[in-house]
Amino acid sequence: MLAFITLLSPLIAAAVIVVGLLRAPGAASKLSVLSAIIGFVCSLLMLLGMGGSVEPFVWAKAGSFSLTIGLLSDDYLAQGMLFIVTFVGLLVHLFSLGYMKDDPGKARYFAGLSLFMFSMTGIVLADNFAMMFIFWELVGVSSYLLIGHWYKKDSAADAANKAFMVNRIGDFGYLVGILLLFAITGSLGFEEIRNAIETNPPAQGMMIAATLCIFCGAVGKSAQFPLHVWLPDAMEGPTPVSALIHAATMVAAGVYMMVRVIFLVEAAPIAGEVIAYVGGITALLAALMATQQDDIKKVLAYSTLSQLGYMVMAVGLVAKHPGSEYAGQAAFFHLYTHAFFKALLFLGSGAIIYACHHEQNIWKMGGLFRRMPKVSITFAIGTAALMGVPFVTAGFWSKEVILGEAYDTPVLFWIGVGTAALTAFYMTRLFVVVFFGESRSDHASHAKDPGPIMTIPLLVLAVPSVIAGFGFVAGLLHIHPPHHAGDHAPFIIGASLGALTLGAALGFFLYSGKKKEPIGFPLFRDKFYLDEIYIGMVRVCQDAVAYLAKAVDQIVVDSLAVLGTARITRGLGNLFRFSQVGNLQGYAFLFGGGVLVVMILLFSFVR
Amino acid sequence: MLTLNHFLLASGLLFSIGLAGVLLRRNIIVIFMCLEMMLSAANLSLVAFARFNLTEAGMPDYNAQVLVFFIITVAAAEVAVGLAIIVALFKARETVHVNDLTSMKF
Amino acid sequence: MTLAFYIAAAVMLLAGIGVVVNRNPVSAAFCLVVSFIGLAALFISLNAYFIGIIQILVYAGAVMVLFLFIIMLLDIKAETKRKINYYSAGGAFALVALFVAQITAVLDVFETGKKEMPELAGDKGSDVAAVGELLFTDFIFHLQIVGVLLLVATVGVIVLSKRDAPPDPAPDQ
Amino acid sequence: MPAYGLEITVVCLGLVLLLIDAFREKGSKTVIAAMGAIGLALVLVFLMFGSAPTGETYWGIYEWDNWAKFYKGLALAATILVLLMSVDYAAVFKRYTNSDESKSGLGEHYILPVFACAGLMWMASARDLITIFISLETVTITFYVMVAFMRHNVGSLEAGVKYLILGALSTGFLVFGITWTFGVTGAFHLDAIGEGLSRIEGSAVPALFALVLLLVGLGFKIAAVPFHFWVPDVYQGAPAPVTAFLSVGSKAAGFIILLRVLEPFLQSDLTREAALTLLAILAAATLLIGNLAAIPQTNVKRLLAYSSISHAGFLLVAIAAPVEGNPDAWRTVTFYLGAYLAMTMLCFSILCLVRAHGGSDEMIGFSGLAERNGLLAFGMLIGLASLAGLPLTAGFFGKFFVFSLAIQSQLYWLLAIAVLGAAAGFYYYFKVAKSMYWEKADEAAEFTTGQTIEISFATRLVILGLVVATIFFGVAPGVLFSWF
Amino acid sequence: MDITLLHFIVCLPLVTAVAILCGGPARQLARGAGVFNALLGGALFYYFDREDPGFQFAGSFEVLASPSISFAVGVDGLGAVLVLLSVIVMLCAVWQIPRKVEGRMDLYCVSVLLIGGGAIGAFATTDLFFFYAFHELALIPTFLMIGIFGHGPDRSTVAWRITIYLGVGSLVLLAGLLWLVHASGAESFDIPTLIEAGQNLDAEVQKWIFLLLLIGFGTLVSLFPFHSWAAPAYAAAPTPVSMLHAGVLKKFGLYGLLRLAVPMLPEGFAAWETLILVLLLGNVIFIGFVTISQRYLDRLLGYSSVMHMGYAFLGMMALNEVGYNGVVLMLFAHGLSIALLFALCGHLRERVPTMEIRELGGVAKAAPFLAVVFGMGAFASIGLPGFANFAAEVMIFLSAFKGGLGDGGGLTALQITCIIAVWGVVISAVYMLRAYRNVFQGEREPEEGTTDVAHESRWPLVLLVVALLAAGLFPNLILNLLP
Repeated sequence: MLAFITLLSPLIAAAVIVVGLLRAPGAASKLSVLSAIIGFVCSLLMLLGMGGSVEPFVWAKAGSFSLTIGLLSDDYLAQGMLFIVTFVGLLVHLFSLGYMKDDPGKARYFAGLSLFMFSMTGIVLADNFAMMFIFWELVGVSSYLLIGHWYKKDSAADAANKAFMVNRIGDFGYLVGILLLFAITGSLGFEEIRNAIETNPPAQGMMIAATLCIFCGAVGKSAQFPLHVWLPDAMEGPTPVSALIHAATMVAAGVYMMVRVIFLVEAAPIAGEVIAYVGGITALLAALMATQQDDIKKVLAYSTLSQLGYMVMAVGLVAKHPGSEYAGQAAFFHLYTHAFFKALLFLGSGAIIYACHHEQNIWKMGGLFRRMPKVSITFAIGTAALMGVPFVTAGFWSKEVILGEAYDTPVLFWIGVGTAALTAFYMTRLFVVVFFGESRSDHASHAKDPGPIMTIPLLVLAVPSVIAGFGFVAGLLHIHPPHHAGDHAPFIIGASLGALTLGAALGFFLYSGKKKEPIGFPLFRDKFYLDEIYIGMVRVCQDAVAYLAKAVDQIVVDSLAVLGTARITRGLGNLFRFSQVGNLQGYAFLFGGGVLVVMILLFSFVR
Repeated sequence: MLTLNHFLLASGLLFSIGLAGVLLRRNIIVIFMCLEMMLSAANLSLVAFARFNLTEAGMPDYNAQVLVFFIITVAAAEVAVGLAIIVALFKARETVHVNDLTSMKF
Repeated sequence: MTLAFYIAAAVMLLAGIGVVVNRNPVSAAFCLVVSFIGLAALFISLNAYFIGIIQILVYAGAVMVLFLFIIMLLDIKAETKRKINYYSAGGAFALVALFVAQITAVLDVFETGKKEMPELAGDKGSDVAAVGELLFTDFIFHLQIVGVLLLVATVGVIVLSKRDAPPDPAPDQ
Repeated sequence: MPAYGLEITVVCLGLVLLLIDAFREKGSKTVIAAMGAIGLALVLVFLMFGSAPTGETYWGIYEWDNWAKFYKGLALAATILVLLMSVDYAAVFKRYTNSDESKSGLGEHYILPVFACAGLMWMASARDLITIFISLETVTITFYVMVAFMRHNVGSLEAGVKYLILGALSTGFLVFGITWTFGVTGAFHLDAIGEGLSRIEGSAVPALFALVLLLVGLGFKIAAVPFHFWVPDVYQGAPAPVTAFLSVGSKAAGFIILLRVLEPFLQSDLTREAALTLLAILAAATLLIGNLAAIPQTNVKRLLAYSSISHAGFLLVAIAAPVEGNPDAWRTVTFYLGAYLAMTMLCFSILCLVRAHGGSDEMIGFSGLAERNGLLAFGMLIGLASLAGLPLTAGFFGKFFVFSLAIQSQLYWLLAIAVLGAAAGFYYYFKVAKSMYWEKADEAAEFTTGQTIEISFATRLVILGLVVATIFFGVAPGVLFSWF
Repeated sequence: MDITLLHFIVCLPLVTAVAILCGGPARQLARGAGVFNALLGGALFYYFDREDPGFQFAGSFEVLASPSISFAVGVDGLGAVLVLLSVIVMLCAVWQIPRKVEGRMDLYCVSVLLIGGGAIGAFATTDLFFFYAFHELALIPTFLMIGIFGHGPDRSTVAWRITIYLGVGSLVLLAGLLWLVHASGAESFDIPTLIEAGQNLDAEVQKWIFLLLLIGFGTLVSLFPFHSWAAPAYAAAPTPVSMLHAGVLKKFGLYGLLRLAVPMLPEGFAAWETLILVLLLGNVIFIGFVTISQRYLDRLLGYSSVMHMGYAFLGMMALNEVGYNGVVLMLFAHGLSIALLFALCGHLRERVPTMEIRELGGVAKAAPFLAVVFGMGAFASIGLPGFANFAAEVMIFLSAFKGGLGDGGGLTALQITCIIAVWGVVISAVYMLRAYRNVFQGEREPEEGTTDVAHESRWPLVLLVVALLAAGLFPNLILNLLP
């Protein structure tokens, strides 16, 4: 019952706003926040074991087959994730009240936010692939709506489109994967599939294909290489949205989904390896790209990518440790800690951007530490967590677990460590440039801390950013990070410490007191030219093919087949018509000829 | 000795000559005459058939001759009407040549 | 008997060819008369005296006179001036030749055609009576239809030959 | 009442009208048309509801069965409609003869169809080749006169001459065919011919030779390829009501005779297969040429001529596709012709009206008809739809049964050609619809006056009646079937 | 003969058309008929007995004894869904009739009513003859409507093409249907009788009949490569015609296949499976790419409707319950969504100077309602959850995999086709969102004086959206009707 309330309250809010409150932004925002509060309370209660079970709802029925909406209200993983989602969601709602105060599309914005909460809750609670796919698509929609909130800006409209398209490509794979699993096991429910695979292991090849296809969904949604390109562009949306959707929750949905079906990775180790490498590559590339970005949100976006890479890597590495009781928990642990500190960082950046009158270029900020102490301190906590400052930040613990998982695979391990160093480097760069030194623009020099409606969420988020990594806190959410590191723990800690120190020191010394970018590295700044490459690919593989198809359609189908037939018919018609010579004698001749032909024909039938 | 085929061949040849006339001549009146020839050729066959295939009474089937009588009558009427049309045409167009009658075609 | 047939048939066919090849319509008409006389002879050789007589009376007499009358009335000589189109003439000849070939082929397999002329059982000259009787008994109905036909033809000829003011100068085709 | 009474009545009607025409010099000739139409209508009523003549035949040559009855009805209905049409067409008619009514021959113009009607009715009952020949010639000679009737119109005269010469040519072949049939079977009566055929031993060629020659004569009447050459020119040149009469009356009578004549040949094992194959080939050729050659036409009358050829093709398909022990070919052909009467007459009546109101037969003359007179355009549209064979019109059921027959006798290739032909039909019929509805009258000023067409109440009634009939038989074909 | 609700639904548009021809007030009558019919349709939906798999609201009137042809009506679940779709779309379509037209208003209204009434009749009748005949009823009105009231310079070509194409297609279909009737030996055109009599037809016969039906019905549904009539015609036709044609009438082909070919010609399906799979990929992928390269919004919508028909074929190929339900839902959903999009396209056309996507932009600023509803239509069309299209697509995809893997653990041809066809989901997102982005969003300023949809014209659009959402959120509303 609680699960149903959690699921439906944001939907109702969104529906009511769309139907009746578009002209009343105040009421709309309040309704939306109310629904977020209800959701949070319900998830809290569920976490306390008051969820109970919910009868599945038959959504679509076809004879004996049916698609159902079933809610996993007594599943630990779902409860934990639900808490994260509703918690961050609530804070983002509150923050938005301030951030979007004067926006003309405020009601629309909150409707979108509520729709997103509904969809995300649906993903979390889904007990089968069909339902998850429904909500999977819905988060895509709400993400599209929210990124494109300022649709009058070309860049925002384009970014929304790009996000949607790229996600659709991932969804293509995801849907194919679901279909393959359906064919293999004959069902769509997670439990049923798991049982079917365990009792009757299918052919490995088909299993690998299915798992990788399912993973495609995660690649799209969690913005893994090579489908990562949409996430940085998605920063065109309002910053709270970036915090909620493009940092804490939606992009983590891919990881959540993979953890939910981690048994697939276990059943197909080769697929697991691929997944792990995809994660690793994403982590490293994103970190490299982050080092040269000037937009505060872009830096954070690339860091998100990088951290998601860690999580995906952890998912893939599950295959290396078969039979583990807590398979996938490493990834989920990082997801969980990351949600807090990344939301914190985004909201912090939102506050900064708000204070600087929507200025996002870090080189036009500077010296904000003195002017915005609350924001600065919370931002510092977030940065520390992201960099993995040992023992006192949540990020440290979760990253350490992942590195421990990767220890057996040296390549991935060193990628992880390298990424950690890069993370420390670019976060230091960001922090130094934004908060220290002199203010480099008018807006920056007049910035000040925003009101409590925006600072309180920051403060609230700062707490779990510190403590969430501790085992007992994680245990509240039923998270049990595995410890594969064992004896190697000191080595791992040492490596990550070294990376942290190296990166932070380099960042500090390079950027301290600089007024503009001291080093130019176009390859990283221009994101390995991947956008350009993709645009080229789209031109060739899609637009050119489309043009070709149109040409074929017009020339072959239309002109040759259809018009050709018409012409032939008409030509024959003219031919016959010109036998009508108009001359009487001609007719007589043809008549006589006709008689002869008929006669000869008829006699030829006689045997 | 004379057989039925002699008559039929004569009739067929007359028919063909008539047909040839229709196909060759350009003067509508002459064409019309050739058509009369074709009808007469048919008459010859008819009478010949009747004469060679006697009825049970041992006499020709006079029905055939009645038909010939009718054919001649009809042909006469046809000639009258046809010539009237040809005269009207001549009045309007000053020609009885088939090649001049091609205002409608295709 | 046979000789008479060949002579009559030859007259008929040669005169028929004369109709086709004579470029002067008047000569053609005369040829047709001759041809019909040959034909009448054949009728008579087939014991169809009545038909033979009306062939001469109606056809060679009345109908052909009508033809000549019209030819004279219209004073047609146009055809003599025109050239012969040898292609179409060739085509026509080929067609007719093929037609003749067909007829001969049919006659070739026509068994009945191979039989000789049987003797008549009754009076050879009774055909006028027989035809007349049939016409007014069994075929009285047909005779009436033919009457209608002649009436229609008469009406038609009268209407078509009506005389009136010069026609509309701009005839619509 | 004796069986032949109906025809005699019609002939008497014609004679009376002739007398009235002759003795009534002054005044409008419309009276004659009206009297003719009323008289024929009375005959039609009598035919439908009057007591049937007793006894099967009259001297064995006069058939009185349901088919004969129906075809007589068709002839009467067609003639009545032609007379009504002729009244509307009188203006055009007078332009090409004489502006004075009595000198124009308008009276005769109204009377000749009555005699033709008598001939058509005889044809419907003819059971032997002599009757067939005579009644056919009665009709043909009447038509020679009627086609050439507009004696100052070169087109009409040219059409008359072409019809005359080719008609006489076909008569020659027909007579030759009758001769050979007599020679091969020793009989003129169709039943006796059947017996005669069954007695033949040896080659089938002479019998087939006779059949071919008969088919030439009858194929000419029904406008089957390759004996169709006269059709477009004559249809185009003849006065429109006469064209309609040719298209409906002459063709329907041709078909009943074709059906009757073919019956012994199709029942005889000797000739059956060859004849059917030949008919199928003729049907295919007729369909192809009729439909395809119609596509580029720009003159509505000529278009309808080609359409008439194409319909002959469909009808031939039905004849060429016999189903054992089943009178379906007869039923189908008869139904088709009944439907054909309604739709063709509809089209031609409207054509007459358009022509008479300053238009022309050219398609462009129909431009903007929808604005000039909505009823005419709508009626034409229905007529064309029916000719094209769109469902819920009578024409569809015709094609429907034809296709069914083709399938039942497994003549799939012929079916394919029929489908192709029907498809081409959509194009050329809709072309007229396009002129009427899409185009504007003022863009075709050369061909139309562009003014609104006023039509009389009677005409309106006739057109509405034909529209209703076309649709009614398309929805409830059973009614038409119940009449034969 | 029992008079049932269905008789009224079938006859009302036709009777209204006659009334208009007799001089009644055209626009008002048409609207009245639309509203009334929708109410009757609602009653049908309400009173339809969901437990009864047979034909309901049945009544027949014989018009010909041999072969037996009757004016028989009756709907089972399939028919009910499509009748429902028809009345909804027709209601919205008659509301799109403009106040003033260049030409004769009565002609306009009669044509719309005939097209809609024909579609309803075709779905409601249980007699094969009327099934065919009602569909053909639309042919002439469409021809006239495009020719007289259509848009664009090439409308005459387009009108010809759709007319001839559909004419030819339906003739082929007629041949196939007649053959089917003959082969079944039923001597009756009553569809239930026919299906009963025509079980276990000879495989070879099935094969050829199926081919004819496939070409015939396929042409009507714009199955590749018989599609080239569709998009240009929809683009050129007046709005109500596009709505009815693309939304309702086009479904006739699939309806026919579901009604006749699925129960009677299973071996026909088997014989031509590869062909159909290739053709439907032609629809989904090839036409998908063609759609991407369209430059005009109306054509794009037209091609998108062609493309989506491929999915319906895909659902049919599985020959199982899931596929059947999916296809029916697809027909319903696609009908509503494409009608909505064409209605919006019509509104847009009145407001902007061109339909060329590149030349437009920023319309949402001036016409937010239009933009929002268009967005919903676009979302529905690309199959996003919440709209009925999504449920249909998912069910169709699942149907192909319902039977498990093929022999030897590999994929069957159908499954491979299905996987390729899933890519169509991406394609449709590409062209739809690209178009939406260019037309409605962005910085370009719309033409001076561009207005939003007038208030009184909004509710038909809302109705369509609501219907789409209702069927999307609760597909069982529709699926329950099916046995």
